[in-house]
Amino acid sequence: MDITKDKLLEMYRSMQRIRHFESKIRDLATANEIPGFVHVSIGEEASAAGICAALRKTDRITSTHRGHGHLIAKGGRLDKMMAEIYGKRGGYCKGKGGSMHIVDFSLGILGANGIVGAGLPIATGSALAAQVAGRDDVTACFFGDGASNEGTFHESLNLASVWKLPVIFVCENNGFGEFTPMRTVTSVSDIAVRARAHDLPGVIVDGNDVLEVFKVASEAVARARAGEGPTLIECKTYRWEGHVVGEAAILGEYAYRSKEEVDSWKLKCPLIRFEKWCAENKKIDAGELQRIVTETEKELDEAIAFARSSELPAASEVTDDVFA
Amino acid sequence: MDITKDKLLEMYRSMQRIRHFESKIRDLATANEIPGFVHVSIGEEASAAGICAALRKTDRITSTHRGHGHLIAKGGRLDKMMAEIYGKRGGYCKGKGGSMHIVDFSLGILGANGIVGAGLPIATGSALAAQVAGRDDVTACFFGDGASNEGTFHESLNLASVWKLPVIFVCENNGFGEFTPMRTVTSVSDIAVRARAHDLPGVIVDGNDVLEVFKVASEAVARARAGEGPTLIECKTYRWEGHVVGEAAILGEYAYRSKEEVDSWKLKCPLIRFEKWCAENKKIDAGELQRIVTETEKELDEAIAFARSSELPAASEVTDDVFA
Amino acid sequence: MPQTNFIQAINQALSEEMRRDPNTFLMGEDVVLAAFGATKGLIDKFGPSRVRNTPISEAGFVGAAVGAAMAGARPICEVEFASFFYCAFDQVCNQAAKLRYMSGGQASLPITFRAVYGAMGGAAAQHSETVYAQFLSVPGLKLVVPSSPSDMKGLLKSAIRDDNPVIVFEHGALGRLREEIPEGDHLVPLGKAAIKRAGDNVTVIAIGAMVPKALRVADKLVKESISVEVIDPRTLIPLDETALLESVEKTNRVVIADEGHLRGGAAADIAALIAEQGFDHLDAPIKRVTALDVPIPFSPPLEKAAIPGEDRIEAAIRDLMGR
Amino acid sequence: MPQTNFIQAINQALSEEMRRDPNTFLMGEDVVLAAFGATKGLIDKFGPSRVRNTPISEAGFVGAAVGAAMAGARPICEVEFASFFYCAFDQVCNQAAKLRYMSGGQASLPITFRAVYGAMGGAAAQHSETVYAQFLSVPGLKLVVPSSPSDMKGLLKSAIRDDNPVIVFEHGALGRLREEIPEGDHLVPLGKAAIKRAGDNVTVIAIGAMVPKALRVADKLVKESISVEVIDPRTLIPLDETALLESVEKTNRVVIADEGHLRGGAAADIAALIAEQGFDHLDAPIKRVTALDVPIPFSPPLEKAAIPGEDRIEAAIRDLMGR
Ligand SMILES: Cc1ncc(C[n+]2csc(CCOP(=O)(O)OP(=O)(O)O)c2C)c(N)n1
Ligand SMILES: Cc1ncc(C[n+]2csc(CCOP(=O)(O)OP(=O)(O)O)c2C)c(N)n1
Ligand SMILES: [Mg+2]
Ligand SMILES: [Mg+2]
Repeated sequence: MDITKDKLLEMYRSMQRIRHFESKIRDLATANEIPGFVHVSIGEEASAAGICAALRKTDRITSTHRGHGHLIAKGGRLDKMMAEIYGKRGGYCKGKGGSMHIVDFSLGILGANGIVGAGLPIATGSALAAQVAGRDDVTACFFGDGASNEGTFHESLNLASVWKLPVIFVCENNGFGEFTPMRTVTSVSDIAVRARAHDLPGVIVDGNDVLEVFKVASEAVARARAGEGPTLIECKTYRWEGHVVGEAAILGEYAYRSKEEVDSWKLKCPLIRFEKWCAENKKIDAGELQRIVTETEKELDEAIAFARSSELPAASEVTDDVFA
Repeated sequence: MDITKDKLLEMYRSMQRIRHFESKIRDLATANEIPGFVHVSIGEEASAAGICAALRKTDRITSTHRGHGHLIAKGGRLDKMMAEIYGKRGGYCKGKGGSMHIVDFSLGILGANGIVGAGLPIATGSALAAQVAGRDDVTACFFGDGASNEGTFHESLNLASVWKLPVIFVCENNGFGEFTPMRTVTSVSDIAVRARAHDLPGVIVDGNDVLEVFKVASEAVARARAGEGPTLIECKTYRWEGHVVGEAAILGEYAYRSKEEVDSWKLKCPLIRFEKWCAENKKIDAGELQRIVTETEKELDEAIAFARSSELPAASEVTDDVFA
Repeated sequence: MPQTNFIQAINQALSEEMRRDPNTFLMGEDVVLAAFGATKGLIDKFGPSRVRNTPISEAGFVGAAVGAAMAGARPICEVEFASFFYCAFDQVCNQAAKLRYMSGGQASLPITFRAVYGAMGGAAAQHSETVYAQFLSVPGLKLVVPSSPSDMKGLLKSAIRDDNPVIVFEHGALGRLREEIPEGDHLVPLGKAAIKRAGDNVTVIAIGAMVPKALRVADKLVKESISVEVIDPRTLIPLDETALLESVEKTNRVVIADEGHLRGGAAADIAALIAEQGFDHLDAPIKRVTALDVPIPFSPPLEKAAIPGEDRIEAAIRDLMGR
Repeated sequence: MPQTNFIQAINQALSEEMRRDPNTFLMGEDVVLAAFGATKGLIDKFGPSRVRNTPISEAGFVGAAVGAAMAGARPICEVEFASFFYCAFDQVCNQAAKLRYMSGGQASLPITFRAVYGAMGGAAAQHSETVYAQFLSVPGLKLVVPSSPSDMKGLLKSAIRDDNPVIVFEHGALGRLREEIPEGDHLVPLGKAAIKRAGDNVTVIAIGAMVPKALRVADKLVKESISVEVIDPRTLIPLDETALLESVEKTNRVVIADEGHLRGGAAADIAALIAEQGFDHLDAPIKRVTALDVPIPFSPPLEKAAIPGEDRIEAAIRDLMGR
């Protein structure tokens, strides 16, 4: 599969936007400038970027509590995301949702979700709507290894398989659900194996290799769009940061995994890997990549400025938006 | 594996007791002598009898809406079951439970259950209690093909596998959930395949062959008792009657399956098959089997007499038994 | 005009609305063959893409209805017995009800849920729940509990056209009740109570299956010159507070009759409203006639004792009237 | 005596009761490392068989707690945030609550569930639910909502010893409240309300996190010679009806303060009780101070507007006193 230069640049930009955004969010939350629970996805950028690069604008995604990356990769605006996470009126949800509930319908972002496993039936239903209406839009559904132990995971895969729905189930397997290592609570070591329980293809991919993710995703999307049904893609990856920003203050550093383990994954950074690949294969020169970084820094600065200057919602707005 | 004559007789008696009981229940419900929804298991006797024959008294079972057979095979008393189904005070649950909720704690019968898929976590927990207490009791969990599409099925298998709990999951695959053919709502044709999603053995057995069921169950029970974890056993079988007694009056006869299909399964009657095997292998002579039939008829007559003569509960009893 | 029963009323509403709006589709367990009859024949009219039997996976398919609504469809989702909502509570309470608000109003979730509730004769505890009380405290849902075929048809049609998640409850023992239904596009708006019988001495606010019971009691007591007003909220959310309070203002006495439980039930919810906003009009305590606080038992005499009968409505009225 | 906070109180109760009864064991998501701190160190005391991290499978492990209880164990089952009960509603409402009754009293289900509830500062709608209202109408459950560390310890210990399914709710924003806890085997019985402050003019029935708020308001108003009685039911099921009604009999005015929603909430449940049984003692409408009927929003000023604050308790009292 030959990936166009535009696609490569798009994926790199996605990864940089995620990395920059998440790093900033971590710092802001640590400094208590942001309320609530914040989960960041540093180290997992390639799966979000690779999957979303295989989608078009009318395709849809569902996401999780750790959702910023997916939303950004699907085209989410950093300024409105940042403002939402600040709880400001200028945010995507007018401050009503926050980090775990960002939605952008115009981009097919059906939402982050605070409930583990809740996105799977929603994604399945989104694909069902496309099928009933006779449209060929595809829905990609992000979730974690932990979520694959929820019943909704299996109920969704079964339904999607029986009805041949155009949905891609993307398991970002980072080896942990909160502070619990996957191997202590999950009966299998590869989530992809579970696809067989529902007669759909299950593919394992190096989740830190954006090119591989993109290739596998493109095939799954083509299959789905052609009416051939769902695919389960397992992206093996790792989160560099804690489950939730601030956890080390409660649990201590390295309470449930070793420094060595974390460091070994930092060596597999998906961004550096991509940069190296570009250099080795002479695909994109370093200057062009650097320009993306610069642009992203600027975008992020503007997003923060936007968020800070946006107003907090007025108390009177609390009763708006319950019913249509 | 050599099966003792006592075991053979025990299994045959179980099957006869089930067949007689269920046939009578069907007739009584058709005649409106019994209130509520009644589901009978005629044609499926071998799985109940074969599995329970591999259990001992301190082992436990969970069952379903179609539970009479499992309860009988685990030693349930026909008189108290019948009285319960009549809604009488002399019934197992003093009339509070009815057909779908019969329980006998003294026999390790943790209950029929009106909620599809609800027995699986309960059985898993029962096995967990044994493990925590350091006892080697095993729990067998009956459920249908339809139930295997509930999330609780997978959540239970995963939990039992991870913790190596002493539980046997018994899927009685009769090809239908209510009036819906399994193949239209289930992504796989063998439920046993789903065991692989949770790294436990999945075995398919001819559910109308009580000897095969017993053998497979005995192995699974031995494994469980030895601390080696759960097994999923899929018994391929068929229900001769409708999903619920009285359905033909609403839907018409053969609304969702053909007469030919039903008849073909009647030829595979588990009782006749066992009788033939006894004759062919000269294991038990026909007279001895016939004596069991006669005894069962008498037991059933007495059960009905008991149920009929038992009193209805008084209105004042309605508030008893909510709290311990 | 022909007499129509509940089941037929539902079937008409579904059929008319599915014809009217091609974005609608129906899904649920056994909707094709229609265990309760309400969806019978829809498969022939609308085909297998728009009439779908689901696996027994309530969380999965209820959640799929939510996703389908977010993606522009207008699902009608049947959950057989209302007790099975328990298997999909997250999808209803934490997803369907909240996604619009959490999105700052971006999402609209036009979903109609249908389910059978209530004690229907030996269905026992796990199939006889009056589940709506547990949705009352979930902002974002609308709750509809019709008491007659005509209301059922008109309310169900309104529910399907509504852009919010609406749950329409059907009492399992009312299936045979018959009445004439107005011809044409018969719509009953959500949020309008109905005075099912006017009266002066006591207001009985009756929900669902309690309405016919209350009417029979009113019929009986009128002979003793006790004039009972029977008012049916029809939808619990939105609730026609004005109509209920006006009735109490007129009669100064109120009985609330509901098949749900006493603790935490819909009767408590309405009683609290009146105790707060109608207090000055009350001449007597607010009486509730509800199920006893026990799981609904199987045996017929126990079931009868557990759920509220006409005798208890009558006793409550007499008590308030001092007669 | 040392000051103890909520988290420590829970930890003490768990530790004491697990030591006392070898049939107890603890399970839930991340109970080993203890995200909220309450279960910290129990793994070292009781080992991995009795302190178990579960998969993220609420229906599965809550149902397993039910099965374990049926098989003779005494599980303590943690559900992190009370909103996650929605993923296991069938196991709680249709199984745990009903199995004893349906079995005619054969089964006994000694399970203690623990969960964090309430608005705790930007946790947003899906993590801030006051779920207990939805269990009120489920006969067979006991519901405990402690408002202080000492009550938490004593009630949790009683819950663990109780032979029924009991849910103990812990407000997510009360973690830092501290007080002295009596030494020794400190037990608080289920079903006894506590008069947290005696008064004559108005009764404030306050639940959970509303108790400290009500006490602060009472402190303030006493300076204006408004004497407020603050009473905490402590357990919603069983409910100490006598204590609540006696207080109303004394003061003739009542405000019910609860962080749950107005419609269908615990405040409605208690208001209905008083409107029925305490009506003759009432001089004024029953006031409820509750969350607004919206999903709990994320942004701090919105969250603050949604949940009931001291200002609203004070306003309700002043309103009743005509001041
Ligand atoms: C139903 C439910 N249960 C538990 C939680 C608490 N919780 C939030 S994130 C999380 C871990 C999820 O693990 P995984 O799915 O692997 O995603 P990751 O955090 O690793 O990205 C848990 C248990 C929740 N939000 N929802
Ligand atoms: C949670 C739930 N959903 C739906 C039902 C209604 N229902 C009762 S039995 C049944 C079919 C079950 O099929 P299966 O598990 O294959 O068992 P079988 O009836 O074939 O023995 C259904 C859908 C129920 N009781 N509980
Ligand atoms: Mg993970
Ligand atoms: Mg079946």
